[in-house]
Amino acid sequence: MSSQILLSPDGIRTDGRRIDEMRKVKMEVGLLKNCSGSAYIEQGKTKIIVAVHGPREAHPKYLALPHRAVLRTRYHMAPFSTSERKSPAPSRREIELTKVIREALEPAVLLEEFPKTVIDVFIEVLQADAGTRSAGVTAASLALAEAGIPMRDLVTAVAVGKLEGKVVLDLNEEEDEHGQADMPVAMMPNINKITLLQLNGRLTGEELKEGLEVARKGISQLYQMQKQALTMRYSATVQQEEE
Amino acid sequence: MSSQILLSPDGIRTDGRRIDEMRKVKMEVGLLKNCSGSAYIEQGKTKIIVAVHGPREAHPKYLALPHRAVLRTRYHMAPFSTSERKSPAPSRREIELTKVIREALEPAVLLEEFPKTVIDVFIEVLQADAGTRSAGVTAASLALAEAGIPMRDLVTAVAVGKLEGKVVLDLNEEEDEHGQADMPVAMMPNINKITLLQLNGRLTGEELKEGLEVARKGISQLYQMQKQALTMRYSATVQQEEE
Amino acid sequence: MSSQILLSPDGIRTDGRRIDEMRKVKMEVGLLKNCSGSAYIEQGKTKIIVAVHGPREAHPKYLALPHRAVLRTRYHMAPFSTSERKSPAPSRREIELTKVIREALEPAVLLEEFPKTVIDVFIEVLQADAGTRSAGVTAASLALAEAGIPMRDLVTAVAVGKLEGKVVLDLNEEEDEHGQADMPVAMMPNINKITLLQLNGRLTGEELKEGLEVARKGISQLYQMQKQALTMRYSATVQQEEE
Amino acid sequence: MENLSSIDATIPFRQRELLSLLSTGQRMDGRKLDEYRQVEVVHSIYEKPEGSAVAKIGNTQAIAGVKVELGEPFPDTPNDGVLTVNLELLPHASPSFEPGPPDESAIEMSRIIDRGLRESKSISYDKLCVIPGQKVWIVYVDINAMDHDGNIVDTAGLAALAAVSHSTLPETRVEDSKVITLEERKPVPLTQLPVPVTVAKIGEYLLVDPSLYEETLSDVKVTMTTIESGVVASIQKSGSGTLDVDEVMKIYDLCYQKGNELREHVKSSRNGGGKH
Amino acid sequence: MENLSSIDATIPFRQRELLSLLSTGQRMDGRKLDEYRQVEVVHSIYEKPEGSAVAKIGNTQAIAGVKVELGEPFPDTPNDGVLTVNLELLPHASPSFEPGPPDESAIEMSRIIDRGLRESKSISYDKLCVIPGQKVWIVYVDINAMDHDGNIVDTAGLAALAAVSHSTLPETRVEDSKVITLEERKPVPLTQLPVPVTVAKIGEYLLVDPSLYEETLSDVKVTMTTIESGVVASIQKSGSGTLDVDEVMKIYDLCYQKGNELREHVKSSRNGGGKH
Amino acid sequence: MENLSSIDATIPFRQRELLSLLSTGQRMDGRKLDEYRQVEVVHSIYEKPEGSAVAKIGNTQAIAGVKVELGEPFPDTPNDGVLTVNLELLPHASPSFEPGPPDESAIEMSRIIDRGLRESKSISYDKLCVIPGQKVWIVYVDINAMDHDGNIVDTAGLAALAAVSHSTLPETRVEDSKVITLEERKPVPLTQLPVPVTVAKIGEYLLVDPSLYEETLSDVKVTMTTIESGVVASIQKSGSGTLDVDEVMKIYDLCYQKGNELREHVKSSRNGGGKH
Repeated sequence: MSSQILLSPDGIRTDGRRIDEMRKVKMEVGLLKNCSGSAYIEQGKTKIIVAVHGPREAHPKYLALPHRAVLRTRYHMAPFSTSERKSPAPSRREIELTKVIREALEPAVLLEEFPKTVIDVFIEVLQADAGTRSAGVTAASLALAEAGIPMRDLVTAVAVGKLEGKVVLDLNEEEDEHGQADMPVAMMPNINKITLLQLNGRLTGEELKEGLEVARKGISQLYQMQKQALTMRYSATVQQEEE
Repeated sequence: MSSQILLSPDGIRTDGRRIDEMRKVKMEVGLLKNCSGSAYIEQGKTKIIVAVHGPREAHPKYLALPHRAVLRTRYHMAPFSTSERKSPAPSRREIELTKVIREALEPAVLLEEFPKTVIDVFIEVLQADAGTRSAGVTAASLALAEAGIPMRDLVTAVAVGKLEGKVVLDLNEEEDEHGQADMPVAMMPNINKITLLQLNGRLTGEELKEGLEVARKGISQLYQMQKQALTMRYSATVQQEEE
Repeated sequence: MSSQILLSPDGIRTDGRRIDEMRKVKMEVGLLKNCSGSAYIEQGKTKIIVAVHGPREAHPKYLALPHRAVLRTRYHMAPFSTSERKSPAPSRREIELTKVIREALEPAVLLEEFPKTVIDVFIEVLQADAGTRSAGVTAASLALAEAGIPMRDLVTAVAVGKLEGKVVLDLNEEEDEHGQADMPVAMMPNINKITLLQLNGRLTGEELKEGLEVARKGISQLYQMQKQALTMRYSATVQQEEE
Repeated sequence: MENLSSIDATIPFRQRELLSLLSTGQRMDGRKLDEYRQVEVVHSIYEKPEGSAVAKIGNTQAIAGVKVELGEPFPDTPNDGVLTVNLELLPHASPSFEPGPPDESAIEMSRIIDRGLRESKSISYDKLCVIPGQKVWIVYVDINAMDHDGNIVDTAGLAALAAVSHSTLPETRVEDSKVITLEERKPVPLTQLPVPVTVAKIGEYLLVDPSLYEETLSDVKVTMTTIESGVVASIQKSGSGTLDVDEVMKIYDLCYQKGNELREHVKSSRNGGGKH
Repeated sequence: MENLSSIDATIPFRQRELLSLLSTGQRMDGRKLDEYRQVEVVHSIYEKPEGSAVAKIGNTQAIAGVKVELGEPFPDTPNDGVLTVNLELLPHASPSFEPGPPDESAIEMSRIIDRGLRESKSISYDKLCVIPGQKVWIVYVDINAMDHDGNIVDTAGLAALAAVSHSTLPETRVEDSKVITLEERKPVPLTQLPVPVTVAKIGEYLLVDPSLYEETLSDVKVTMTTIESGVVASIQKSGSGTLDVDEVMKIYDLCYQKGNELREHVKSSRNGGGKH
Repeated sequence: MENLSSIDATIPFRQRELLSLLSTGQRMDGRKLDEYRQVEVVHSIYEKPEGSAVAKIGNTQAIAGVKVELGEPFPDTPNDGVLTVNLELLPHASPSFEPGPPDESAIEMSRIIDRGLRESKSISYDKLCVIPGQKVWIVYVDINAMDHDGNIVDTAGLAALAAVSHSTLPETRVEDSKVITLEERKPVPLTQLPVPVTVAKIGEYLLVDPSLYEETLSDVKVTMTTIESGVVASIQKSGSGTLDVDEVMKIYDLCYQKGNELREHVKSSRNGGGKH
């Protein structure tokens, strides 16, 4: 199984990338018309669409909090997104990621500005090829921004991994399955705060430190793309209004 | 499978009926004692019992509407009603028919006379031999009538089908399984309004028109029987009170 | 299957006990720290832990009754408690026993002293070796007592069975599986009132009467042990406070 | 139901009224304490199931259908067929029944009826075996409570017993480890008639076959399933009242005596004209 | 949704306003009564599924993915493959959609699309058989409604059809009763293009492709799935309004005519660059 | 829980009070910041499961039982046994725990413990294979959180590890493709001792083994599972607070150091006298 070589001696990965090279990323803001905000991300073959509804009245009402908004999330995989068809019912993994992603976004959102309301963030994985939770977080903060919800900073995420003993950036599915570690990291890039951190695999203390550093660099790149995507959306809106 | 002949060259079906001949039908109103109204129907081997509870207070209360009653239905098959034992949990088919039947009855019931209440119509298929949704509708409107709920008209239903290219009335199970189409139709017979219409199968435009006409004739016959069943129930009540 | 001999001609059972001899019993009150009261019982290899929460506010509120407390119970088996792993979802058997145990405890608890509240009794079977419902009841009344909830009397329970035509006390699992009857009985021992009675198996009228008598004797022994366990818990508390 | 009745302020009054009547040996509907309402059993009312029956006790009504399927035996009883009893409290039966999965009460009643059939050893499970350890008949007894005026258990138990006692199974032949189902049929092997009888206690009075009204005013019921020989195969105390030993023995006597009456109703039940 | 709209006091007013517009042959968005919004279909948008497509009708959008698995046939059709259609109303699509298992409406819409594909006999189920009675292809068509501005059924139906029509299956070889999956692929055997067309009735007016706004003001919709020959394979009346026979026939004419337009959109759909 | 704590008006006050104490290097219960409460582990407390243990950390308690069954491997790992970890938050443990299926928190904690065991490669899954591709041992680790005074994850993780490390499996022989289970037993093949250690952050302070009181006042916790070599096999940040890189590395140091202490507790755990 894991006997295949995922990293050549001169540091080239099976898809031709270098160890610190991200997959091709595409972001687009505002595709969906019947929600408060939306964003689409492609990271390699991983494809995700996020919609935000709200801030809106809590329903049922007992969910509401007097002093701040409640942030709700859903991380969900389409049945056709995986190699084997996935049942549409939420798996234990999806339930866990829903929580982890919510806790990655919460520190950034100024929830106290919308007491008694609910903000819903729905993340749908349309094609899964590793890195879905991190790409989901990256897209979710774009959708929140488009919905006009004030944030301390965007939240940006990427996974780092370990192949043949080397720390590498942004695993694809093959690398995730056969590699030695997978560590998704989300940050508020401007203020250098980690909001999501998980690890499956085996890292030494040194590798952990290196992994966080590699993640930070990847997050910087993605953060630039996020800002660009928002600018494009904004100018698109301006353009549209001028027409 | 469908190589068997369901209609002889001289227009006789496997159970001896002509193409426009209904199965033997029996209706009875008021068998159950612990509900607001009830009706029982046998159409061939299809056997169904319907009970109505209400108008009654909505529970939970948020179901209530300020200006009219809420009509709730349940179409359900007994585990022993089918050839293979049916799980008692509602199937997707039962959930769909529950909706379709509710929408077949709603236009007839004067819901605005009972604001803030709920009227429940429970349809239990005791033996299924095709035509259960239409027989269910026919019995349901009888049970509503017995419950004293005012209606614009009764609702009466029958299925038409297609065998060997001919449109026929009131399919039995064998015909339903191996025939070419099954089209249940419900009407308010007095005012000639269709309240339920579905089709599974293949009909040309001409056949569709003919099917609706054949259905209308069957519905007329059933409507007479419904009125008779109500009269018998009414006279039975009178008799009982006189005793 | 049942060809094996469960009772020797001189009245000795496969585990060496006489027909009216209980298994080794151990009771302990107050092991758990984050509940209102708790008790642990071992009866042979059967091991059960019970926790009580309350009286406390009903949640959701519509559960509350104006004139008395609501007693809620849960009988549940740990997945590792049985020979084959048990799914943690409640089985029909567990749902039935939950009701039967609640109705065994209700007559003893002075529910009217705590109107509008809920008292929760959670029974977890850690190892099942027959007699779990009766041991559960015995432990539950200890946990209620430790929670300071006033009772008319403790409730004490034991099962009697039938082996080779003889009525015997306190079946173990082997005897339960291959024996001819299993009759759990709970009583308020001081006032000689039966609060739980079930039978699976085959008893004549005479055997039923004898069984109830044998049960009463077993219950007397267990009742002494219950009082002792409470005394020990009480003195332990006193000791602790003196330290 | 428990909650609702508990807050009904008229209960103490109605209970006193009923007790004073019971002290004269009478019940609200004119019955004596040990008297059943009118019992009616009709078997073979449907064509599709392997057996079916309707039972009525007064205005309480239940319908049972029996289906059989070939399936695998349980690992610990490889030579025995399988019995599965399921009772649905149809929302038809009472304004207080909700549609949805069986609640605690429905599950308890199912299991009372199931245990009565099972523990009495009335069905010869070994005769339901087709290939030992591999293929046995699974007998599904599904009961619909249709109309609820008290004492659903006895009514459902009667319907179940009548349906099973008129059920048939296809004969089978085994060829190359494959089961071939034949045209000929044989009865489901039933050797005895276990019937549940329910007694309600109100004050100190014991009443058989409680009506819905009486159930509301009773705080403990006992159901005992007996067979012809007087053997009791299943007991269930239900409700939060108490009993003493003498009462249990009186209840046993009532259940056996009334059980014999009900067995006659099953034996003499009318054929409804469906497949038998 | 039904409850919410029923208590919206502005509905009668908005309905009158719309009716007066409809009487001039116009709709709020400038369309004629028998005119669809802009339709766009792109197939093969993903690499992992056996087929995929996105369809947009105006601001309504649905995505379909096709997965195939080897599995057992149904006992009554041992030589036929199996089709499974499932529609999820993603909470993305509308503020009124809740996450969770499909509700009544989602199930109805799934089944309308399923019946259209199934009853039109457009898929050659016998060609999905690998070992008769043992192994057949199970074709899962999963549809996500992503954006809801009315007429989800037609949009989802288009996406499903486009996805199926560009799906492929692996060729297989059977050796010693084992199925070996080969590298070569063949198309899912689709012989016709069944498309659902939905007509809403508002007052006495019949409108194709209702927008969300129009759906709110309509009390009955009819979806008919036709194929090229004009045969109608599935009809569903939905909503609590009524129809007369003439209206049904007018709806049929509209559905067939508009179905031909939509079929062209499927045929000319653009390749999204994923696996095809 | 999150909702309840958020509306507790005393939290800011209690938080200030705790922070001022923490600034002196002290905790409410007298511990130092990097000090665990009293730890106790007893293994082999039951006779029926293949392994069992109870772990206590202060007034927090968890019980784990291990059951094994022969079953099928996953298709993508045909030569490996299967591990299944399930944590139930028993309603016994806390007034705030409801009976019912595991909620989000319980699922997260199960999966943290599961990943610690799995990703550390501590179990030799290949040694759980009986017939490659057909029969492997499935190891069920079921954990009951019984008493909750904070830090359930570490307590449950200790119980699970102690139970697994004292579990045994029957030896097997394969005859004619059938598995025969023998009398002799062998240990579940465990090569390392992965233990989760949880650190809570309150203000800028990092506390190991948070009590329930401390958990309420903390907005972020990190659990890291390490093995003897210092390799970290699983990390989970939990809660809506944030961390910086330096904090993560400090937490790593704490987790490894404290992990070594906890491993000693597992190694020196007392035998409870049940089957071992």
